[in-house]
Amino acid sequence: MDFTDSPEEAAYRTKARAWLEANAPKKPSTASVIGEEGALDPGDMARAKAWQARKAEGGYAQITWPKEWGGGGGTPIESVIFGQEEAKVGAGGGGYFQIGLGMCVPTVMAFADDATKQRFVGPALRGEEIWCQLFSEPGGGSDVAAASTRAVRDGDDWVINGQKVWTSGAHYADYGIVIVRTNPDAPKHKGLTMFWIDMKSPGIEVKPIHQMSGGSNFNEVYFTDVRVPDSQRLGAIDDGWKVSLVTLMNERLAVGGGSGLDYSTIMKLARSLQTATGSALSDQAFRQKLADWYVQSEGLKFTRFRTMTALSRGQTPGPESSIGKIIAAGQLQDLANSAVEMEDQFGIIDDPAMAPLAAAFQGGLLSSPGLRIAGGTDEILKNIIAERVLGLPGDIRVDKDVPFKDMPRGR
Amino acid sequence: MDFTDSPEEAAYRTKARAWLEANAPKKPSTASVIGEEGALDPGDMARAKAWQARKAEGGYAQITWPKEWGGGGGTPIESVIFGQEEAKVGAGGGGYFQIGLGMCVPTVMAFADDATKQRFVGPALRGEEIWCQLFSEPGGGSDVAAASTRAVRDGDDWVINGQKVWTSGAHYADYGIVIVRTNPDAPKHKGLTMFWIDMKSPGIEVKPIHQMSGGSNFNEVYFTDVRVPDSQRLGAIDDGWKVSLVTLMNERLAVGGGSGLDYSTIMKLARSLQTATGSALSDQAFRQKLADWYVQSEGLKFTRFRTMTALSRGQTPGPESSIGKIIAAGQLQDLANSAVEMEDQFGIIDDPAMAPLAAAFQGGLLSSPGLRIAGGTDEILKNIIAERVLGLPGDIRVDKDVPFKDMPRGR
Amino acid sequence: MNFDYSDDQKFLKTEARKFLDAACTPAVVRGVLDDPARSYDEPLWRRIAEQGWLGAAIPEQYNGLGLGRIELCAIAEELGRACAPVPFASTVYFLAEALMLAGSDEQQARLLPKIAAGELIGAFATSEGPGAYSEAGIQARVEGGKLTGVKVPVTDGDVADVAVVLAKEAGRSGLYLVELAGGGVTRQTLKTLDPTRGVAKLSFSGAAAERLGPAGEGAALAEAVMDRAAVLLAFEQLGGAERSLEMAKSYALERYAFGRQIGSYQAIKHKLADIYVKNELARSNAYYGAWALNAGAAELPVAAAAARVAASEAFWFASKENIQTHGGMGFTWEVDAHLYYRRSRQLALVAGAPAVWKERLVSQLERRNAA
Amino acid sequence: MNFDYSDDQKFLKTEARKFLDAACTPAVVRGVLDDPARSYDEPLWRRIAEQGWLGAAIPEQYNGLGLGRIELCAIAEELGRACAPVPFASTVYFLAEALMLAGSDEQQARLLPKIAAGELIGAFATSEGPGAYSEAGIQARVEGGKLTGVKVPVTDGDVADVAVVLAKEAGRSGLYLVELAGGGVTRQTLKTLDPTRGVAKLSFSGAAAERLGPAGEGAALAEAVMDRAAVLLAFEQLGGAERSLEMAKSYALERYAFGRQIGSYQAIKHKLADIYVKNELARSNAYYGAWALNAGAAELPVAAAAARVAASEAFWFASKENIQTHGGMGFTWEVDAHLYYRRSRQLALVAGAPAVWKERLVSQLERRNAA
Repeated sequence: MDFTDSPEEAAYRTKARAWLEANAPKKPSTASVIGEEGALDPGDMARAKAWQARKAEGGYAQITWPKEWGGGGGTPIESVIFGQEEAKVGAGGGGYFQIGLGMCVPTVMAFADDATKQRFVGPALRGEEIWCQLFSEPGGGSDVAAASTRAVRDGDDWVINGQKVWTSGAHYADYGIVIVRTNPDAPKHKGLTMFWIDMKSPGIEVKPIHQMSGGSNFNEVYFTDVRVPDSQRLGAIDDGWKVSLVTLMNERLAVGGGSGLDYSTIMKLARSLQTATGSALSDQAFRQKLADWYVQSEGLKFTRFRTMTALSRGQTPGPESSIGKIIAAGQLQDLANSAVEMEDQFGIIDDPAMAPLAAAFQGGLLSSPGLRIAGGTDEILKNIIAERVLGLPGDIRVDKDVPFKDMPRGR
Repeated sequence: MDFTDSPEEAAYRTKARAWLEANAPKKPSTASVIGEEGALDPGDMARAKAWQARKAEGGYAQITWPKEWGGGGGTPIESVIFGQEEAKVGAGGGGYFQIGLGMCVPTVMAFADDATKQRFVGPALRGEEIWCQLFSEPGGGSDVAAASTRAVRDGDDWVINGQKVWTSGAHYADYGIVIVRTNPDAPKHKGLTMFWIDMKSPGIEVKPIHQMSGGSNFNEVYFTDVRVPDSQRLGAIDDGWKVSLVTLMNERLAVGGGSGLDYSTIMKLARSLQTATGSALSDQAFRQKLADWYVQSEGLKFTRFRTMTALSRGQTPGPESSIGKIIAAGQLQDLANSAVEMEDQFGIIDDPAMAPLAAAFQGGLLSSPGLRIAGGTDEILKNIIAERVLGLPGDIRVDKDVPFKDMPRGR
Repeated sequence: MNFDYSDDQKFLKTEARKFLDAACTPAVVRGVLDDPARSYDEPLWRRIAEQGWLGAAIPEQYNGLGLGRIELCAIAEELGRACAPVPFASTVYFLAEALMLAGSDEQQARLLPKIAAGELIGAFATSEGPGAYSEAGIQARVEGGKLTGVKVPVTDGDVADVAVVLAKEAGRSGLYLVELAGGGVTRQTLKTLDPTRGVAKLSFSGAAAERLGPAGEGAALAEAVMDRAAVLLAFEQLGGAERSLEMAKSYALERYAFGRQIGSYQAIKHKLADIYVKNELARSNAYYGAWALNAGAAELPVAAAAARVAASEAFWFASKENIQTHGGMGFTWEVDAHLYYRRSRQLALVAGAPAVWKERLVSQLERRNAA
Repeated sequence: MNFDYSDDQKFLKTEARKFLDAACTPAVVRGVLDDPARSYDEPLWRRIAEQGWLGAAIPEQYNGLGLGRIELCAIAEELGRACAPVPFASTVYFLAEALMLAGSDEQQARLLPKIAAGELIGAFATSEGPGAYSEAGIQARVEGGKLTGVKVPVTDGDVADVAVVLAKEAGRSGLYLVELAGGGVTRQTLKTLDPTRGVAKLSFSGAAAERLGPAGEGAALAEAVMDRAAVLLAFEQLGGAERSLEMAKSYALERYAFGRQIGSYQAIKHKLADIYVKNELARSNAYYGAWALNAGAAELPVAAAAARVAASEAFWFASKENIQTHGGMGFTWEVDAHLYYRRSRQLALVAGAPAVWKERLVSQLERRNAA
């Protein structure tokens, strides 16, 4: 039991590091995590695209993709290793392409005709075109199959009306894949169809969502009589649910994680705060909590190492990796609030110029509720663990066989 | 907002106190809480019965019952006040009669013919005869309507076969009420019938349940070809579920509670333990927890005061009183374990002669899991709060309309 | 046993709710939230003054209504429920209570009527930087009736007319009344977690300061004022916690997932039951605090600490789990859930964080136990 | 990346499980539980010795198998899973590790082969009363090679042949080897929360004591031994925690309420998911501890503390919620759930309670941070 690379891994790491040192951008994009792109300067995307193109040349854009599609023809662990080394040099920029290359394009590759694949895979890989994924809807949330955005056949076209929500990147994406309701008379899972669309099509309107944390990392996307030729259909009519499962299956293994705030950050804060009895770090109640946070953070780190070990041994890691977000999100909220309360009355101040650590904890307090929800709520993730890992029964379903139009949906 | 009696309440309290001072037993029974009777000496029940008879004479046996049935014709708050004063003089003995007078006899009074009522109500009230309630079954647990103990008609009799469980007092009870399955072809709630039975009937066997805490406060009761005349039926055939609701509705309002272990007990322990930095009471981590326990205990106490206020104003308190057990049980487990861990290595010692506070915390550690289960698990109680207090939907039921015999029951 | 609001108090409470439902709509709260230039809603403040609430607990001789503290608690509960963006706590729970606790007849006669009339906004200034303040650490100094030093943060310090300031004179702590419009005072409005309430940094350079209460007892007086405020704040927290539960409940009933109301899933049912339990414990502890405050009982320090600890925990839990129950919508600016999340932090911090109050509670228990 | 058991280690683990499934059935555990006269199962102990497990980490020159500590961790995990009623930890994690850490060649040559052969049971004696021990508080004294004092509780002290005792000589602490069969030793068997393990009070009146390791470093050595033991105990806790989850899971699948498996209710599903998450965190921290122990890394004190804290929390939670999942049945003597509840307390206390380890963890982090 150790942390060393296998000979092959070590060799690959050396090769990757050398290439990165030779090619990594001097002034990189700062959007490395999805959702972060919102607030960045205009030049950022250009930098990210340039770096993506460079990686494509080097065969590092999609390491696990087959060579004939411009991929690296490599293994998952090689992809992880490159990611680690890329993070070290801080090349960044991945955020723009994550969803397109991780979910949308693989779906196109699996269901589109050759001409379409030839047209889109290369540009996406080289970062020339950005894709977004249009699944969630206001009435749906975690229930993707509840999509009610309608597509009605009109000659060789389909006419789409409705609304999608929580779409990241919609404001800069060139293309997207969208799941729509083509047969409301069928049960919810049996009346959906998937299309790829040009985000510049007439009738598409993108509105940013204003978050309680201040930022806007997601969008609402409105469809008004948007015409899509049937040739842009992915998979069979009314078979979109199966297609969407492929999309979600391709969801990229999250070995990253963390908000930057952890036990060491709050330890720094405590050391800087003087109480009647010395530094706040000497408070025994705080020290006990600090130990718990340390054990959680390190436990997650080493859990990721175990996942990588599985990859390194050619195994496929299971959904156990979903414990990461449950712990990280809850801990961020708890830790940020503990820090704010440790500052006592002063904790209310949210001005980076004045609050300790540039108000990082106040920021964490306001963003953590989103982390507990985005990409699956705590409750959904616990269901996933209970059902897929522990093999407990699924929740009782009342929506399987009802015609979609008759399914209770609330307002 | 204060804690004072109304003039009427004060007058009643004075009267009750005077009567208690004149009549309370010198050597009382020690079984004041249900379930405690198990381990007591043989003379204890005699003392409890004598005291119960004395209370019946004074009209204090069942204060809220009408006078014609030997009750006190009083109000719920008067019953609470008498209970408080009785507790002060430590008269005890209530445990033996709680279930009979609180649940069984009221059911008899509601559904039996006059002769039966005349026969049983008085002796039960005077403590001459003790009743038990035979509802729970091994396959059932909190699901009383899942009772599968069979009763088959045979002439004027019914023949009962099956098993009941978690029956407190079955080993000393004279009579009981039992709910049995008379129609397995009907849905579960529609095939049950209620009877009263003589616990000395041939074919009834009582076995104590050995608990992990060492004690045996409950019993298994086996029925083998037990004959019960149809005249002992309470309510209509196959209408037992409705009857049982009346029984459970009569469940006595729990204004008592607590295991004797609370913040003050663990405070005493902490004061007695010396650490490298002084007494354990000076540990800041412990002090923060202590404040939480205090706030919980006092919160519960004052919640009971609010319940009594409602009674005192002639209102009926709702199921919100069920928060008491959720908090108390969880706190006992947490507090006992914190105390045991505070004793460090020594905490493993469970010998009253050696462990601090006569091993009270070790005892609490072993009994608390039962408290979290008995009388409704934490999970059941949260459902009750969610549904009856907050008005959220009930869980989806798959067992309502299926014939009982076809209902999946596991092993 | 009479451990609840009386019928009259319930009537007052119901009327207060009706008034605030109309006068303090979410739109009013958001008016302050979305406008950095505003730190409270003046029209609402005026109307609240017209209701006589500012003088509810002020004796009639000073033009107050001369009601008890329980009535004030009932009003506080409704203000918390409405997330009211007004300097009510600073003016009534802190300044007015400080005056009634320690003010001379002259000071009371001068200031209490103005408070009752809504002509005067107050503030209470103890903190000088990050971390809980301690008497030893206080840097603000008074010499010859002139105050020098910095207080930060001061809730409503940007709009207050008079602040009660904890400072030291000849090495001993005292409370001082300072007219903020007077010379030697500069105010800097601060960005905070709860933009619906105003907060400032106050810098004093020789501002006129008039002592409130005996010399050398400033820290003790400040604690006594905080005990009173803690009870009243607990009722605001309780109101906010119950409103958060109601929001979560109604969303759980109207929102569907997988063809069912999300409120039919045990994960949501039990979450809401947990909120309910914490809220009930908070209410019971708050009632005890109200009794102790109203009766001027010796138990006040313990009762106030217990009320504050329970209410802070309940509101924090209810407000964050209300957002969680709303899912993605709960994280948006448009949904009101975050207003209560923010307010729960403001109320938990304004009189000192829960950990400080837990420590105060336990040391009180030790004292009681020793006695 | 190679952060998991190797294939060989997995094979050893599988074999160990097969062996214990047959040799350490619940009946065997209950044989000790229900008989106050027995504090371990001798036949099982002999068979474990025959497996060579007692010498797994003991060098071959002392008749051990000379395997690494990772292999010992794998065995520990299976022993914890089986709730084995044997003095394995006292003999292997404490005595053998103490000897390998601080013993002279002669001491190692004399005792390690006996341990490997199963001819010698060990014990480790630090505590003298309620509360965590401190070097300053140690009362046990050694003069002229004679030990006087009381140690309580001492796990397996009632059956051990040799105890490692923390005592003071000329005012400085040291570790001492004491033959318990020798004169000047009286043992009193104690009633404990976990009757499947033996615990005694040892009273020494001039018992022969031989120093283990340098003089004056007793407390430091004791901590170093505890660090090693903590990692191995963490694997026993992990095994128990995972067994508790399996029990809860299979009951949730076979038990029906209201016509459904109770495992179909989210209250149970999410409870078990919570157990799973804690267990995974415990496993990851335990692996890091195993690496540090096996590599003799400087990170051991931090890694050991983290492993112990995570594993203690996981086993406590899993064992108590396993009972809860079983409902009334879980509270009965007949169901095995309480065996793991009891063992979770025994393992969490035997090397000092979690709070002590959290403090050790944080002071290590401070030191690392200062360095």
